[in-house]
Amino acid sequence: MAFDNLFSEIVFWFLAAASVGSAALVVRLRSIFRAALMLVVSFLAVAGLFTMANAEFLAVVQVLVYGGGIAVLVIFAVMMTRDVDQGNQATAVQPVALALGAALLGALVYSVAQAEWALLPESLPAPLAAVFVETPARLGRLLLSDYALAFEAAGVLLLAAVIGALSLVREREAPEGDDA
Amino acid sequence: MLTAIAFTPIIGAALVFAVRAPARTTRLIALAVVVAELALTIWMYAVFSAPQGGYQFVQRADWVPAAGVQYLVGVDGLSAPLILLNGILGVAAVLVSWRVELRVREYFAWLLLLQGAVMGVFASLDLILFFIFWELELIPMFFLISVWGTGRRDYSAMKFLLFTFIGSAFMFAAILALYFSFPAGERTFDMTALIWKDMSSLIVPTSLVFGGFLIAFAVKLPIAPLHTWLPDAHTDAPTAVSVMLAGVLLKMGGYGLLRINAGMFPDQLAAAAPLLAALAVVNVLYGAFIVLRQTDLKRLVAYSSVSHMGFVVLGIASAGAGAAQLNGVGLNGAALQLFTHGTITGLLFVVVGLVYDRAHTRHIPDMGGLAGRMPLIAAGFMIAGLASLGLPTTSGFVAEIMVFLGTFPVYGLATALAAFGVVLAAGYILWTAQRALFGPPRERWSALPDASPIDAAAMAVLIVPIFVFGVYPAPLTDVFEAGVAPIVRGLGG
Amino acid sequence: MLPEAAAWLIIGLPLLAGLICIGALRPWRRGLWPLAGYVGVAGTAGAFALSLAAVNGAMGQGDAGYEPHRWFAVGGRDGFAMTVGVLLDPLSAIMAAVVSGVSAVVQVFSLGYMKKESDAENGAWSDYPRYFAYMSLFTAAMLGLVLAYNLIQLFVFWELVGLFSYLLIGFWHHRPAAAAAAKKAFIVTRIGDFGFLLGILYLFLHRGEFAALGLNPFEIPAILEAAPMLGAGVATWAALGLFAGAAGKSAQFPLHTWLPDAMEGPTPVSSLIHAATMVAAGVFLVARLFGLFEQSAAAMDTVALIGGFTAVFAAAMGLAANDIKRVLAFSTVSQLGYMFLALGVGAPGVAMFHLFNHAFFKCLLFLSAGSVHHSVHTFDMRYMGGVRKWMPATYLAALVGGLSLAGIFPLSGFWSKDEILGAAWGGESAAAPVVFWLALAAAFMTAFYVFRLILMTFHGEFRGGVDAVPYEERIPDEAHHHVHRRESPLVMTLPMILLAVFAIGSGFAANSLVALGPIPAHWFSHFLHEDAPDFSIGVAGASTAVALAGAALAALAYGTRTISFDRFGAPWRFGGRLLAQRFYLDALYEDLIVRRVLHRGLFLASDWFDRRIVDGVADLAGWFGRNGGRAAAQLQTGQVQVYGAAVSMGAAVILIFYLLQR
Amino acid sequence: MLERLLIVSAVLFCIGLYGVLSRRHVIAILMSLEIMFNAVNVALVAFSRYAAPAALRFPGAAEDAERFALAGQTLALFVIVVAAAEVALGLALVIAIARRRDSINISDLNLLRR
Amino acid sequence: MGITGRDIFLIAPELALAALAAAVVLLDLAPAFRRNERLGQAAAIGGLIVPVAFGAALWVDVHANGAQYGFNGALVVDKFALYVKFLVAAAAGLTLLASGGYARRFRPYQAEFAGLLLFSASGLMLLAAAADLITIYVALELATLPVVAMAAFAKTRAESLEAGVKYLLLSAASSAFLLYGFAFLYGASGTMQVVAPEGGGPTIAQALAQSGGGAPFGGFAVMAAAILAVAGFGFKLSIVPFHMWTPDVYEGAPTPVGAFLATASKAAAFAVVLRVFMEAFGGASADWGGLFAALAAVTMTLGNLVAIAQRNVKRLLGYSAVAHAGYLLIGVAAASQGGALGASSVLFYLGAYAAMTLAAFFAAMTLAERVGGERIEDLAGAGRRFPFPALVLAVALIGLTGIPPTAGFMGKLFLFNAAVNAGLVWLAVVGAVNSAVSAYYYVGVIRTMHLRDAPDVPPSPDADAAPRTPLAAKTALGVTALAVVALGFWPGGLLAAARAAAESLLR
Repeated sequence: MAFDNLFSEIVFWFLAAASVGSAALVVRLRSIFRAALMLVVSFLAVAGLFTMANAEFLAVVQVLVYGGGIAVLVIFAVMMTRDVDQGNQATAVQPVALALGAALLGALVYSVAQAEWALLPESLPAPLAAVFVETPARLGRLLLSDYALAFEAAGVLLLAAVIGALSLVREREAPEGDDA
Repeated sequence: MLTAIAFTPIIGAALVFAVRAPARTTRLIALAVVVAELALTIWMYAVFSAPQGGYQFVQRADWVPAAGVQYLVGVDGLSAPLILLNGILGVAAVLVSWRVELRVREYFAWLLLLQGAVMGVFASLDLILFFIFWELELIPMFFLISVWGTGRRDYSAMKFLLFTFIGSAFMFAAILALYFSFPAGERTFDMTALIWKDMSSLIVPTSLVFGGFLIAFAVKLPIAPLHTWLPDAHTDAPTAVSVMLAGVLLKMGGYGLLRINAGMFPDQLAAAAPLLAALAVVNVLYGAFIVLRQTDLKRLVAYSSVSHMGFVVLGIASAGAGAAQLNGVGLNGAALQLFTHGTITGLLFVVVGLVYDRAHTRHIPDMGGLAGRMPLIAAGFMIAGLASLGLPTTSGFVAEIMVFLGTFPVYGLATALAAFGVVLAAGYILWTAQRALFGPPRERWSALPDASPIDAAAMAVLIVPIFVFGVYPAPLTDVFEAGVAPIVRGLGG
Repeated sequence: MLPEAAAWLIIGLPLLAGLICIGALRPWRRGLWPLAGYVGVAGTAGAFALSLAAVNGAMGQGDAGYEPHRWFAVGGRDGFAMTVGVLLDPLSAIMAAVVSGVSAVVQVFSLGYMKKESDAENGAWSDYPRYFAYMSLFTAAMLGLVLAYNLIQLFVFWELVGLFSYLLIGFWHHRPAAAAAAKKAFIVTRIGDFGFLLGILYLFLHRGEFAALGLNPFEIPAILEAAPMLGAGVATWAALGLFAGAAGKSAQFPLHTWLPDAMEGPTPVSSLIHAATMVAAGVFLVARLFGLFEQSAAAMDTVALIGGFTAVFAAAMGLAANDIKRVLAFSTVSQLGYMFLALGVGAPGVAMFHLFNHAFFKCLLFLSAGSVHHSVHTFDMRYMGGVRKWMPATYLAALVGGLSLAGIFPLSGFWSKDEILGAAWGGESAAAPVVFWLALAAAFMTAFYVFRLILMTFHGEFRGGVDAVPYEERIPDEAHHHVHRRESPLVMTLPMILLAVFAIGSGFAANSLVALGPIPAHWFSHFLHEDAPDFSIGVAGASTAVALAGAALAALAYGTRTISFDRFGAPWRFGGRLLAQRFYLDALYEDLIVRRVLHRGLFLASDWFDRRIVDGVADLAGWFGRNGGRAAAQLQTGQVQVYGAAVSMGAAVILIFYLLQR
Repeated sequence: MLERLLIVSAVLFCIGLYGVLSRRHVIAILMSLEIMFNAVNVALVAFSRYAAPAALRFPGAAEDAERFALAGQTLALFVIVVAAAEVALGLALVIAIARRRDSINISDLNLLRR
Repeated sequence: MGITGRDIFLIAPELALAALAAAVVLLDLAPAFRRNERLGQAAAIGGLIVPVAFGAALWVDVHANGAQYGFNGALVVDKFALYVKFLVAAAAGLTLLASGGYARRFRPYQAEFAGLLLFSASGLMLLAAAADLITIYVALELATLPVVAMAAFAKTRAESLEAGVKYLLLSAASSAFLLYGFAFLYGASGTMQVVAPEGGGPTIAQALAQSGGGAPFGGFAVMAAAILAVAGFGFKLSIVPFHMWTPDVYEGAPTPVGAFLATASKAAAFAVVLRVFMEAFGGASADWGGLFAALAAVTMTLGNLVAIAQRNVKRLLGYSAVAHAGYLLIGVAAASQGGALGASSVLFYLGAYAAMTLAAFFAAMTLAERVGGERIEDLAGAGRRFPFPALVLAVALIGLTGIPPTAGFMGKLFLFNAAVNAGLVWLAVVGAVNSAVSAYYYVGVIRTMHLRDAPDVPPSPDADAAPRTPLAAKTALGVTALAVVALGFWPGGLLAAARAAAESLLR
């Protein structure tokens, strides 16, 4: 198992570095187009991390929804805006943002380190033995039974969001009235 | 009956507002309402039995049972005269408003609402109800000053509102703290029950609860240095509002001090008495000093109110140590001072208002020689002024001497200093009379008419009690005595 | 003995008369206004008649023994019970008779004197009923004071007396000087009343001692009864407080400044109030409570010394005054000093006797002055002279009054002044010898200024009256009057004649050394249950000699003009100015203390403090409220990231706060 | 492993936050937000896998452990879905703004202030 | 376990509402509805009867049988949830009623506007009844995202779009915080279940009770969770310092959106905060009680102070909403001490506040349309020119100040009551003083309206050409104003309901 461990160590650090590094580039790059590309890289790296944590289904969803759908939407939107290369500049709030990010990071890391987590034993106990093997199926079952309500609600949410987005984007059919 | 007393003006207000009548009719309706109200209060006062004592005409109903709030009204010897006073001043206020031409309906509606709210304050025996009426009075006052006032009326109205409101914030917290200090079954806002409770261990230090009430009442009374809203409010308020403000609104503070601070917290009151005595002296003398610099007639009277309310505080301070043996002479004096000052300063403001109506100035140096032009008004001013300086045979004297007698054995020096305020009062009243009324008649005032019959009636309504109770105060003191006696018993007498 | 209801009527009749005048006659028909005078006179005369009956009834008896009535009470058992009642004993009976009698006479005089008011072009009769109303009400108040059973009752009437004095001094309220003088009178006496009040309060402080005896600490007989038990300490403070009130009302140093100014009122008012009655109230008060004063040697000495000093001090100011009424006013102050002096050396009966006599002759003098003024329309003696030529009756009246005042044998003034000097001579207190010499000095000055007055007014050449007064110095109302060389009408001279009779005879007749027909010897003293004073020929001789010396000096200076004080040069001028400026006391009080120290000092500072600091703090809080809000609103930049930063900062701060907490 | 993932998640979260607070471009901010949601998901997934489900601590409920263990992944799933909807709305807004104004710089969206 | 009919019954109000929302959007396609837009409004409002009726049926059911759980414990239907649902329905219905005229400017999308509002309302209803963190999150987003679109709905106005962007970005950011907090909570406890039926598996509180740590809140993970949740919920509650979007969005968004956000949204948010903190963080109540008390003091004070400086009525109402969030937090802080008083006072105040705020927004909306401006100065003289809406606004503002006899006074009475009962006397004092300060600006508006004279020239030429206020809007004005006064006189009924709801929360 030593090699396995070493390999997974390497893979983990690689994925972690990739996700964090590309995320950092997303928020630093001047070009919004490249930033969007980096975002996709970050998403993919995170999807890798998901796989390492036995969340394969989620990884797939991540790649499909984020890596595919969202990224395409983002890039589409980027195309609509002018000055793509220099568009992603920092605001005057940047130093404050940096300080705040650092402070919050410190506080969070400290909390994480200090907290006493109740960990699962290395060898999974009986009820969970199969869970992380056939995750997608079980997750799907859960979604349609225990979390059916949230599932339905999410559906309504998407419907509402679509209606909202359409109303915002579609041009008026009627002549403009007073908009005071 | 008390419900009728409290709600007659309020319903009257609605009536006045709702009936879209010409100004004259509106005035007459308002007058009818206040006269009916006065009749009700006189009837109540006549039926009230001083020897029987206690709370009478009590009406009790659950209101918000979940929160322990009741609709509980009743009067005792302390509140009955003040209700009478309010009835009297209501009539005077309407009469003196006869010349108001701006938004007449609204004006009288607010005025009547104000009277009703104050009635409610005096009639309530439930702390929350008391507080509700206490706050209810703010809005009419605000509008009356803000719309029908003069000068910096916006500023003054807002100042009045904020001072009172912030003061009552403390009272509100104190009321709640009081309520929750008792075990679940015994919680009540019922003042008649709270008087007999042991206040020694509350959820917050008892002195804080006491202090909460004290702050609210000190703002209202007012006690320096929380008084600065008063001169502004008075100066800029229309006449009738000044009358009501000086006449009954300030009295709410004194009433609260007596009813709650003295009635429910005798030990704290005794402990705070030296402080109160000191504040009283400051009020009396500091107020009088400032009066002597005023050139605005209303501002002058306003500061004189500050000075005179010092006597109320002084009387209450007599609760320190010696009150028990004195059987509450000082407290009685304080209560009496509330009543008498109400009529006297009410009259002063009526007169000042009449002068202003005619001369369109309140600047004293511009006046002079008015006595020759308007002898009735001048006579009214002199009566009010002399009563204000504590001239015997006016009710002002009786109250002041009782305060002095009651407090002197307890706080000799403070009383002596405060008594000097009477000399200062003579100074400012007579000096004002000299400057405003006397001297050679001026050309510019030569066309000014004297008081009309309506104006004279407004003055007479107030002059009568000043003299009646000045010459024969027993009907008043006996009733007050009935109200103060339980407080004195609470103080250990 | 008089029934109690009748005793109340002594107060009630003038009160009723006054109320009729002000309440019924004045507001209604003008035609009724002239009636006011008769109503007033009738009321007062009725009171006088009843007073005489009371004197008659009180003769040989003590207190009439009316029980007091409950007025109002507070605090039950040992709280505060206010009673009212009539205390009719010889002292109050005789005082009531004097007050009502003099008042009746003065009102009759006023029927004539005030007539000019009724003739005035504008306002017509309007002031006439007001005048008689005030006069009647004043009389009622004074009688109430005299007859009061209860100290607070006394205080009530005491204040009312002050009130009507105020109203009468300021009767011509359109004259600034009159309004100012009225105010001054009221306030200065009120300073004294402040002491009175403290005295009452101090007595109340010792209600325990009274309660132990079953007495009410406010009832005068009770106070007198308890006085011996109170001890000197209590008595001193109580007595001094009361004396402060008395000093204010009786214009004793240092509260005397109001009385000369009070001469701005109509002259009959001056004669009634500021000569005969009201100013004597202080004397009466001390006599009334003499039992209390007696308990304290310190209080007695204070009374004597203040009295003695005032007698000299005021007389000195009288030496240089040119206004006839002011001379008389200073004289009054001085004579009141005499009375206090007598009280202070333990002779209340003598003091009352002097009061009794003084009432007549001083009233007479004032009426004479009024009569003169009626003719020459000025009070400034420098513009008079030779008036006796057309006013013989007035001249005689003034002469009688003056001689009596100067203490010339055998006029009434002589007898009482002699008794005072005798009492001081024989007094045993430490102050007695001092005040004897003071009294003697005052007697000299009195004689001087009396003769100066008579000589300047009635003798020599007429110096023009009002017509000679520079226009700007005239009293505004009278600027257009002219001298009428005629005697006053009968309605005015008759009262003067009546008073003159008393001024001549009252001293000798009322307290004569020997029995005079129906009047027993030392009637007055015995009536007041006092021992007859010793008559010392030595003291009498000394006082007469001193008085004659003063008179002679005045005659030399103002009659024959053989000496002129101007020869004394600078010291004389300085002294003259000092006296004319009344020792600069008015300046000290009004300019320095009231105007500078108080009005422009303390009051200004208080007002400033209130506006700037107290109100400033309130406004500052408001300012902070508004601008604090405005400042906080500055964070609301509209930049969404600032808002986000706030959110993050909130989370981070709270988290770090709790992390640091553990 | 849990803490490592949590730290990665925290770093991602704070980077995202930094981006949200410091970027000018509305779309860049939306991207940063997505990084934050990703960070949340990393944490959820980590907890789901490595933290003991509550059911295990309560003997009676042990057979329910699966539901508890997968709750984190479920929530992560919904986060992704909702994020998609949010992005859709955000883009719609961007388009609407781009139609009306020249700039979609967040700094220029400051009509509403004070 | 699949979905049973019982589950459907329990979710019926939300379901009906969502269906209604969809129906409103779809019906708009029908020609009759296209011709007469009132029809759509009428359908939306009338349709509300169905969810309300279901809610009433559920109340009866719950009253008889106690709290009901559905969807395997994802949904809890108790009186607490139902109380909030009624409140949301009432607020949504009144908003629709009042905004019919206003929404006409969104032509031809006014049906979408109403639909979005109803979608959001269904999310809010679900939020109140959500029993686990997942449902809470989804419901929260379901409630939020339609509002984003609604805020930007006046898309011809840059302000409206800006409001939409601000609301979207900040709500997303705070969602991230909230989720991160949820993640930590899940990590610390191993479950997402906030409440559960008897034997329905361990809840967060039960799981946390087993572990215990040395840090505040009973452990670092829980602490981080709680604070991140406060930050996340703080956005919805608009408490300082998470409030800054509030005035901007209230000002920029169409007025009905502000009204809806301030009432329905706030009510549901407070409900969920109460449920999460009282249930999930129940073991650490002392810690979050103190935190909320401090936040309450800061929130009211800042809200009131900044409100003083405002010139725009809607913006002023935004800050007023912040200040009132502070007052409500007093009740939450008091609720930490146990007993039904705290929660019931919050619930009562939510009702009272909804009445007052709706009245204020509706009146401001009507007046703004008539006088042609939203600045406070524009309202000068409105009292004479438009007495009815001006009167309603005055009543509402007096109520918001807390002057008797209005709902606001009673609400504050109960809030401060709860605070004092919980030993937070100082907080009651701060609250009461803040009420006094708030008088400055509330009464200032009234004064401008009633006491100032109208400017001589109408500020906008089309002010008088503005359409007459529709009857529906007048009805909404009247109903809300009446409620403000009626609750001041007879608070008993609502208070009893609030108390029952609060007790069901505690069980």
